[in-house]
Amino acid sequence: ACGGNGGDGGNGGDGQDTAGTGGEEGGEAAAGPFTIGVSNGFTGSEWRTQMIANIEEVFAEYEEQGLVDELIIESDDVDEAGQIEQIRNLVNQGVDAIIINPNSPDALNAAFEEAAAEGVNIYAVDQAVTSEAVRNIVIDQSEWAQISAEWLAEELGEGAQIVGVNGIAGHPANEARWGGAQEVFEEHGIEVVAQGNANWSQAEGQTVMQELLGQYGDTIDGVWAQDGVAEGVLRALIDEDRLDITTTGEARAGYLRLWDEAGIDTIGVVNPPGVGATALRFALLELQGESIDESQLENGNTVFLPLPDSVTSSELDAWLADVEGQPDGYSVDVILSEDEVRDYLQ
Amino acid sequence: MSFLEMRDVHKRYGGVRALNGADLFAERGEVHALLGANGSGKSTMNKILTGIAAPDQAELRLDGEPLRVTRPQDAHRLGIAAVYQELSLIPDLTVAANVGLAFEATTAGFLRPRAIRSRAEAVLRRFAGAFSGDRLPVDVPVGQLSPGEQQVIEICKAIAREPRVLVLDEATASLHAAQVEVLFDVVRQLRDDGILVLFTSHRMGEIYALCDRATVLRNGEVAGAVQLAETSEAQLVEMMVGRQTGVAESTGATIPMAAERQPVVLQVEDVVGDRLAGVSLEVHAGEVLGLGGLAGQGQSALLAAIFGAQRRRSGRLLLDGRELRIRRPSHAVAEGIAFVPGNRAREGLLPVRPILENLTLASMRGRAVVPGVLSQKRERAAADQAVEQLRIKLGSVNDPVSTLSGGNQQKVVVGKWLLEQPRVVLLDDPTKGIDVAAKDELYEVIARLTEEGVAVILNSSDDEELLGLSHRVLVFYEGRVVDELHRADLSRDRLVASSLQVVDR
Amino acid sequence: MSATETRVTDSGGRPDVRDLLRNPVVLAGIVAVLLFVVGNLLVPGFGSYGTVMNVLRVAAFLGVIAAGQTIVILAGGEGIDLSVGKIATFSAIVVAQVSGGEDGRLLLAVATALLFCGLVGVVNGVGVAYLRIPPLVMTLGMVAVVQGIIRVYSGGQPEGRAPAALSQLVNARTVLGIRGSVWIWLIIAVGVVALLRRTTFGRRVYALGANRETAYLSGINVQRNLVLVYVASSLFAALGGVMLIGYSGAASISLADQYQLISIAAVVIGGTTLAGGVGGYLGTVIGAVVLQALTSLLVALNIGAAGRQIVNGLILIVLLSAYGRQRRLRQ
Amino acid sequence: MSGTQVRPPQPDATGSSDAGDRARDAMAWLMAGRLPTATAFVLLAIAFAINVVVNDNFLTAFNIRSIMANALPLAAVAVGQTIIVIGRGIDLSIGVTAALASVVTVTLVEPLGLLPAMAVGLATGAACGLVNGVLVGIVRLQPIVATFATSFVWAGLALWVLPPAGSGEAAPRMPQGFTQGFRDTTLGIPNGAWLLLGLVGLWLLLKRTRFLRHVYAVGGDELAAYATGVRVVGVQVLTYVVGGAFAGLAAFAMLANSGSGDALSGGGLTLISIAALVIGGTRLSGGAGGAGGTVVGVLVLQLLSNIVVALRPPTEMRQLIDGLLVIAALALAGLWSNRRGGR
Ligand SMILES: Nc1ncnc2c1ncn2[C@@H]1O[C@H](COP(=O)(O)OP(=O)(O)OP(=O)(O)O)[C@@H](O)[C@H]1O
Ligand SMILES: Nc1ncnc2c1ncn2[C@@H]1O[C@H](COP(=O)(O)OP(=O)(O)OP(=O)(O)O)[C@@H](O)[C@H]1O
Ligand SMILES: [Mg+2]
Ligand SMILES: [Mg+2]
Repeated sequence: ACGGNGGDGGNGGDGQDTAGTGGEEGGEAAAGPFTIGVSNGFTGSEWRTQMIANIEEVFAEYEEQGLVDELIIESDDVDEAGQIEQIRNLVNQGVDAIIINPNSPDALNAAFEEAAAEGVNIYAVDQAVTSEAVRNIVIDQSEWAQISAEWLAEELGEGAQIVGVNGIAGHPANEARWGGAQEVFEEHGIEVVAQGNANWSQAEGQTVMQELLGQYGDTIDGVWAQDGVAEGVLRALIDEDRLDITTTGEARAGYLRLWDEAGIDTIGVVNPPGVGATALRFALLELQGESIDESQLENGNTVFLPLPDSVTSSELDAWLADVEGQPDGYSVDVILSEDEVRDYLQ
Repeated sequence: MSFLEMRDVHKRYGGVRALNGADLFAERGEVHALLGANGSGKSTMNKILTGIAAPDQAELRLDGEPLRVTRPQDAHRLGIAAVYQELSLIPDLTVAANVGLAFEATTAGFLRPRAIRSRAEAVLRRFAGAFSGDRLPVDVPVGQLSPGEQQVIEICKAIAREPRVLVLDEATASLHAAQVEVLFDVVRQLRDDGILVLFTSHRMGEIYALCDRATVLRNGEVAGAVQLAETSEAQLVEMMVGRQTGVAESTGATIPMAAERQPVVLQVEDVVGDRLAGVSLEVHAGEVLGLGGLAGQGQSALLAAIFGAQRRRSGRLLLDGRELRIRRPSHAVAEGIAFVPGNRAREGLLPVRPILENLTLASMRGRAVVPGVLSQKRERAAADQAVEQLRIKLGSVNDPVSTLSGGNQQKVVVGKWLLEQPRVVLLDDPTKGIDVAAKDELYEVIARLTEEGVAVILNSSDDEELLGLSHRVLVFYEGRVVDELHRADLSRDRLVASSLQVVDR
Repeated sequence: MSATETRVTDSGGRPDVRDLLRNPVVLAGIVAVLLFVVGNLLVPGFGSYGTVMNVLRVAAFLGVIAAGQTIVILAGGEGIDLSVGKIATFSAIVVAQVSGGEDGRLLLAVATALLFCGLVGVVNGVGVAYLRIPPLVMTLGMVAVVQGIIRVYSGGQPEGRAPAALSQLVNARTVLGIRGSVWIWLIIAVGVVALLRRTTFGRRVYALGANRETAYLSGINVQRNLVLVYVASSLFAALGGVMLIGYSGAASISLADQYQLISIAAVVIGGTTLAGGVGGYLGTVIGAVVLQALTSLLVALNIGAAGRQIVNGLILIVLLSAYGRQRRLRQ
Repeated sequence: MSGTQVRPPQPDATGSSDAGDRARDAMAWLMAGRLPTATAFVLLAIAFAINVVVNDNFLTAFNIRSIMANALPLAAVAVGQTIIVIGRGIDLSIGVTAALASVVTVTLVEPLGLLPAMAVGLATGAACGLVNGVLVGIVRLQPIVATFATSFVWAGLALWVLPPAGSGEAAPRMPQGFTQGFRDTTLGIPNGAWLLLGLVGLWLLLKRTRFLRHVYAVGGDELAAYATGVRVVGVQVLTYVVGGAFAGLAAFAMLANSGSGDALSGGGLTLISIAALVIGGTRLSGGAGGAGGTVVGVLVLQLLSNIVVALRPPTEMRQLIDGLLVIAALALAGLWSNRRGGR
């Protein structure tokens, strides 16, 4: 299975300035109750679990209003052949809209068009796709990465040396993030001496960091780590007694607690799993006849959601109180309210 | 200049010297025996001729031309076909497909099933008498035939290639007398057609019946090349083993008599199962009970059924009058029953494992220091004991058993049960492929077992052996016992007549 | 060493150098050393004591998980266990959730993990031995089942973490910088080698792998022993999972999934043949070190993603060609 | 003792024996690989019937088309895998081979045109197979690990050929007609179904070749086949080449489904293809089985997942149920077959 432990997200696609997509997926109002489908092609991450739980929660809200009747969730470890199958299954079950966390930016396009032709609205979350038949409701992964990269660069100052610990090599979100971060480092004169892929797994993050420490421990001043691996990276630093090396963090409960214990200074940029639930709000509003304001779209089909405030050392205590009682894998979360979503509509 | 010349053949396997400058000269239109004790290098010689084994050094000529075989296809192209000691059939393919394998009739790469089938049928027809049932099993997957029938198919496969040289390496080891006779008729015909047949067997009778000349190997070297008409059996054996023996007369002579007065150990009551149509018998302590009859009449099936290796649909087994519940071999082993199966490669050996582990497998439980924990010293001592008892020729007990010659492998299969101190021993063709001297050793072992009061049931495709060893012989036909012959009136003619008596009914 | 592993020539009992070089375990050992030496040339410092210790420390998890894999593969019949990674993950999650991070509940948690993983092994074994499902697909099916159990049990968000005592045990620095996980591995390795060579169970495992029919006809209860084999595999995977949670502190729902196929590679690189009946755990130990060293080297080499995959595959092929080869057809 | 004077036994020609023989032949015919396939068909019928009952949308045109379209990539990979498995091999890289072939094809469509690009894609699959075949047949590596190793190489090459988008340029796409044609129908039957039939036809053709006969022989007993004169090494190499070519066909089906390529796709097909062929009655130890059964096995898996979709179990139970169903299908498929190895 591809996909990763959490921070898999998407880039803004291919920069083609395709004008209005209008047509089939928006527009005409229909009477509820609606059936909603969810397609998720990777189950091996807590982030995905949280994303689905959020969708279920918001769905229940709408169910009470009598606006929706059924939520069909297709969630399994599949490649995109399998995800195409998920989409077809959902269409066949008669859904009105699909919320999908796609395994590929391009390879599902034909299936999307097939579904759109059957009158289904499609919303891609976390990872943007290139199909014009789809609305992407995502964060800008490059921007997400640049926030922590900026922080690290400022902490270390020009001329510092760092290593990067990333997710799955070749995964679009991974590439977008690392690309964004590298731009920042270049700008600030920070030298990246090596990068390793830890496949969005904390245990692998720990090993990779250990290996990098073995090779570059004497020269580096900092580590830029993605979410899903940052806790492992920090553990390795603690284990090797190298807390003098500055690292970026992640906004997850387990990390925040370790952060507190270690008493370090770092940053946790939020990548909210609530994006799925936010997309559900978009879906229902559009099903009821409203439509997205074209001028808000980037690349013709993408809504970039604002990034929530990052977790910083100064407000760590407040954040810790927030995630009290949550399991370690819990990500700091935001779901846009219906009013916030309306800002993107015409 | 001979038709086939193999000069100065050398072959080593790791530390073992299989052939050490052996020579072989044979002519067109003769049946030439290649003889020797187990492990003397006969099969290696054959394999070098057919391209399966690469010699370290050798000078080969066929029909005056230097013979270059680096793989089996070369041999086939040059008209050399072989029946190997270990079968080379593909169990899931049909008989026709097996017989035609690697020289199928095709058009543009596509098979011509009818041509392939008729070619196979033509060869099989020559062996019509060797199959049970009245139809030739052309379309049956080979794996479903009895071991003897498979052996015949193997021979058909070689003959179908219309070779100039036909190698038969212990091709009769699992054949019954009647099947052997069919084979011999065919071989004689081939010989008369000018084909050279290289014949290897440990059954002296067959050699004298079929062959003209013999080359005898000993420890990888030639011990002599003789005219059989001018050589006595004793002389031959002496050449093979390098010492004087009384092998020819000794078969069974040492088996103690008067066993029937001793108590009954095992009773079989009306056992019905696959190929068994209701068999009852009793074996006494110290008795060797032979199972006779034509090939494939259920003798092997009975042994397997007693041992729990084959399902019984009904019937009872009693040991010392106590009913046994044997549903699988482990139950039988727990009751002190031992079974030497008829197909050693498939059922008797752990080929890649050391000789030691093969020998101690069935009895290790009893030797454990603490339940489940083995002592290396005890295991080693047990293995050494079996090696000595059966005079197994080996380098080290830690070598894989697959590196032994066929006969020595067979001794390992038997040896593993001698460490178990059984009450009942079931033997299915136990001397298959064993040389004359070693056979004698095995007979002694059987004699010792009977002296100790063990009950033995023996199925053998070798009538001589059956006659020599058994106190009584039960004659089988179509899964039933149709006659019982006692030692006193046991003779070859009686046995044959009894086996065929159904014809008179 | 089992008998085949230490084959010496019969010419006097002294091991011949050439025979030694044909011994897969020795060869794997040489390759392991070479990997560090060559690595050190490419990336100065790669062969340092610290790096080697780090590799060993992490190789321990693979090594322990691959112990069960070794037993399954030795027992033959296309034996293979694709569920070890998932079972290790399951075990880690059970330890985290049952213990809730409290030292006092560590033993209970580990016992619970072993019990439930053992049950998964029973199901694998019954499927293979009694229902005659080929091991590859049986254990593949179990991957989905165990993943499903994990999702139901943890709700997709495992709670709790490793008790501090466990983390200390696994990560402890002892003499010469040797970590706790290495000691645990050493103890388990001695146990597994003894199990395979000095017990009736070990002998039966080899017998099953060498020729199941013969084993059956020699009085071995094939089906029952096969079930035991798969239970053993699950238990070692579970132990590996326990060690991993100690190492990484928090459980996540894909913690040990990566070991699914790599554990097989470790076994084969250690000279055990997939046909069964030949090989042993010592080879697997070295195989685990070799593979972990390779992973570390690839991180240290710092090449692009595509290049890294290609290099990884090519080096694996070279490693396998060195001694993972089967017998030639011609004798 | 040289006087063996036994007459050859006369086969008695009684009526009962004749009937017995016919029964034996019939049994032999069934056991010769046909019974397991028959079992797969029974499973297919059961799965079909359950679907009709529980799934209201089962017999809609859209669903039938979907099933065929979904099944095709897996079916093509599984047929290739079957041929390899019959020869006692296995290819753990076959899914990734399909991925590599698909990205090669899709990137070449623009510069070369559709048909030449497809030819190169097919050749890519075959070339991957050739490397696997050489490693297994000539270098004599154990198939599982050799192909596990090459799967990394193919994956790396796929990433190199088509790096993930993100750099702003448009990903290469297949022509519209290619994806559309896949969803159309001909004579009222979905083109996916026609292609599936074509796949079976291709197999039936192959099965009549001498090559495939030899694949069965090598899979049944490599040493025996060698001793009999079969060119074992050549057969092994060719098996993997053919398997790779089928992965190439699977790549086309993947492209038809998705419209564009993805370097990380396809890997998931490998292990499922093995489950499909086992359900279809092919023995993993080689020498028996056939791809006809495999295609049925693929459809069985497809219909099973359709059942689960229709029943809509709680999300967290989904994988558990999927896994148990697959195991149940594997067990049922084995119940009537004569799987060997192991008592
Ligand atoms: N593949 C092998 N590896 C190692 N040693 C072997 C191998 N094949 C044969 N040998 C050894 O070579 C010697 C000759 O064996 P060969 O099979 O030629 O004997 P043989 O005369 O055919 O004996 P038998 O009558 O028992 O069949 C034996 O000592 C045997 O152990
Ligand atoms: N035609 C057959 N179909 C199925 N099984 C068979 C067939 N022939 C033999 N067998 C099995 O093979 C074994 C040997 O059978 P049986 O006892 O009849 O042969 P046999 O007397 O030893 O003959 P042979 O000399 O040919 O070995 C038995 O276990 C039997 O079930
Ligand atoms: Mg021989
Ligand atoms: Mg017999």
